[in-house]
Amino acid sequence: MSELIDGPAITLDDDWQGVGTAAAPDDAALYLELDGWEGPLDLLLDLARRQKVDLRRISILELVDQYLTYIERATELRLELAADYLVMAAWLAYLKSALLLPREEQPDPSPEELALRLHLRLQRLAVMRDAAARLMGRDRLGRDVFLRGAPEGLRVERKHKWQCDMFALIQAYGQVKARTAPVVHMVRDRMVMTLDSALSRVSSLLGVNLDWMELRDFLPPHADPRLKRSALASSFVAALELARLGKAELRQEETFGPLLLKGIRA
Amino acid sequence: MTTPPPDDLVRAVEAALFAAGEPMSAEAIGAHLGGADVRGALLELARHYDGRGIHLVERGGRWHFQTAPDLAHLLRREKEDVRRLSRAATEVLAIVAYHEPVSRAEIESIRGVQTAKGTLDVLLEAGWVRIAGRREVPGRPVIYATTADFLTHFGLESRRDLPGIDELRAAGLLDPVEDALASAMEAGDEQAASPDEESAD
Amino acid sequence: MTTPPPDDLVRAVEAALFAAGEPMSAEAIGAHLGGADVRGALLELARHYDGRGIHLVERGGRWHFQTAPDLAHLLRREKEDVRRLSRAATEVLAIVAYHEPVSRAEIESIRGVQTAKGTLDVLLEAGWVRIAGRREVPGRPVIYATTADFLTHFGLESRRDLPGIDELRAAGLLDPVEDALASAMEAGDEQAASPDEESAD
Repeated sequence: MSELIDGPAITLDDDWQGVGTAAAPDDAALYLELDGWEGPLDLLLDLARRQKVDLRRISILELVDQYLTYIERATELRLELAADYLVMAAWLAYLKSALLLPREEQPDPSPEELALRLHLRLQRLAVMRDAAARLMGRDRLGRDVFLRGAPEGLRVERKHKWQCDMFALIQAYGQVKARTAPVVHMVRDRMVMTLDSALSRVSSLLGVNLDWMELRDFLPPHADPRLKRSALASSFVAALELARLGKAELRQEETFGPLLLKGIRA
Repeated sequence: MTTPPPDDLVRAVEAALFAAGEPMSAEAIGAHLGGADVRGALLELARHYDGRGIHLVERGGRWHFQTAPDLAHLLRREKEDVRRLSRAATEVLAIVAYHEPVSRAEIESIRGVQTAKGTLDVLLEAGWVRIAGRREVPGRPVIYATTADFLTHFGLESRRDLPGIDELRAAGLLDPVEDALASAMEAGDEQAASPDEESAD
Repeated sequence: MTTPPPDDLVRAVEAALFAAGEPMSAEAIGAHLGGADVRGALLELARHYDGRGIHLVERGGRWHFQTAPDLAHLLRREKEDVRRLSRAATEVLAIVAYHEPVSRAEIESIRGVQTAKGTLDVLLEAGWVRIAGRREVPGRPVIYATTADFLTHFGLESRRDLPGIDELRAAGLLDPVEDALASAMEAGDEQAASPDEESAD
């Protein structure tokens, strides 16, 4: 057993941890070692590296033997082995027997292919393990190289520049007030033309015109539209009044047509 | 344009001060570097950095690197994007201006609409409204008032310059017909209260 | 021993990177300085700092100042703030870096063991590994890749600087076992048919 477990179980990088190899009693040592490997492939790689040859030239048969011996010893010591170690052992035993068979009796896939596959997997794990060690050995920030201890910090202060003008402000306030003011019905002071003023306006205009005139021509030409509506109504009533008094004639060619009127000279 | 490479002590002092979390005295640097006398190195470094974007300065006997003062404006940059205040925010601002100091509940009662939290935040961020304390009534609500920036922005000498209600009416700004139309047009503007809301400009 | 004073853009870039709390891309620096093209300034600065106690370095397209690696022994602190990684995490990190993007199943097939849940989490939390999407194969497994912070931490300008990556790739040692097996079988029955990289110690 000693030739199997003495020496470092794994070439440990400083940053690797997890293998409990401290001075432990013999029986427990093997167990702890197994515990330190991350599965059968890891153990195989370690055994392969102990062949002290280039990983390309390792003997798979020798490797299989070593692994099987190892597992056997563990079983003799009645150490609990994780199932995948035993599965690997069974597979390797099969591989070994296939490799020893005469060529013509070899099953498919060929044991050479199986051995090659194992070999390739070990290689890939090995190069990644080395890569990890090289990566960890680089000049690492915070360990070998340092950033500035107290950077002032670069700040972009995003600021919204809000825009609003006086008109928008007071308009908004006006609208709030108007919207929320108690509803009071108020008759507004409106621009109107009273009947009296319409009467005097229409009669004076009739006095200076001899021809038929349309009622709309009597309206003040530049008045506010609301005043115009009021003036139209008042002037219409005034025209009716003047006709009733026999001071004017009214004519309308069609329904809703222009209303014409002409003064009657006394 | 290459300088002769600095000697190792200068390099070590340079790196030590760079990595230090706080200004260091010459003694502390020296102790850190195994008891060296670093005064000469500090002076050489200060000379080297003179005129560069970084300066090595001594303050109260302790040394540290700092960025050149004339570049300060480049390092703390403000990025402004101009946004038009949403209608809701404008209303709230107007209410604060006319009624200050005023609580949020009072603003809501004047507006007749619930006011999103974001609306007041926008005004606080704009710097036009400030928290003016709390009203000493149950619940001690926060009360808001306008700021000097508000007056400046709107070109007002004082709040008394705001047009009165009569003037607003005379200007037709209290016309309920237009208001009804306007609020119908801008219904949904309430969401525009959040500062993220894009408002056209 | 005085250098001609650097121009204003160089000074500004120097100060900005010096003040920055984290590595910055040339674009980010340029944007911060009002849209300037800072590539030339960065190269000039890197040249200027070459040989000094502080270096300006590019890592994964981002630039930062750091202390010169040869001064590590002087600056190493009692309390390292570098994360100590378990051996499993170290291996997983290397596999992600050399094979990215890579799924968890692919990592496990290289390592020959199941990867404990915490192992990838530690790397994700350190900000060295990120989820790079999903592989469009049945099951759509999540795939992992390294980050710019990974390059920064390990002093790599880009993934091409990963130690030995070119040789490993040329030797087919980054190809899946199935591919390597197929080409080895084609090349002949010899067991050592693949052009292997030195890997035993």
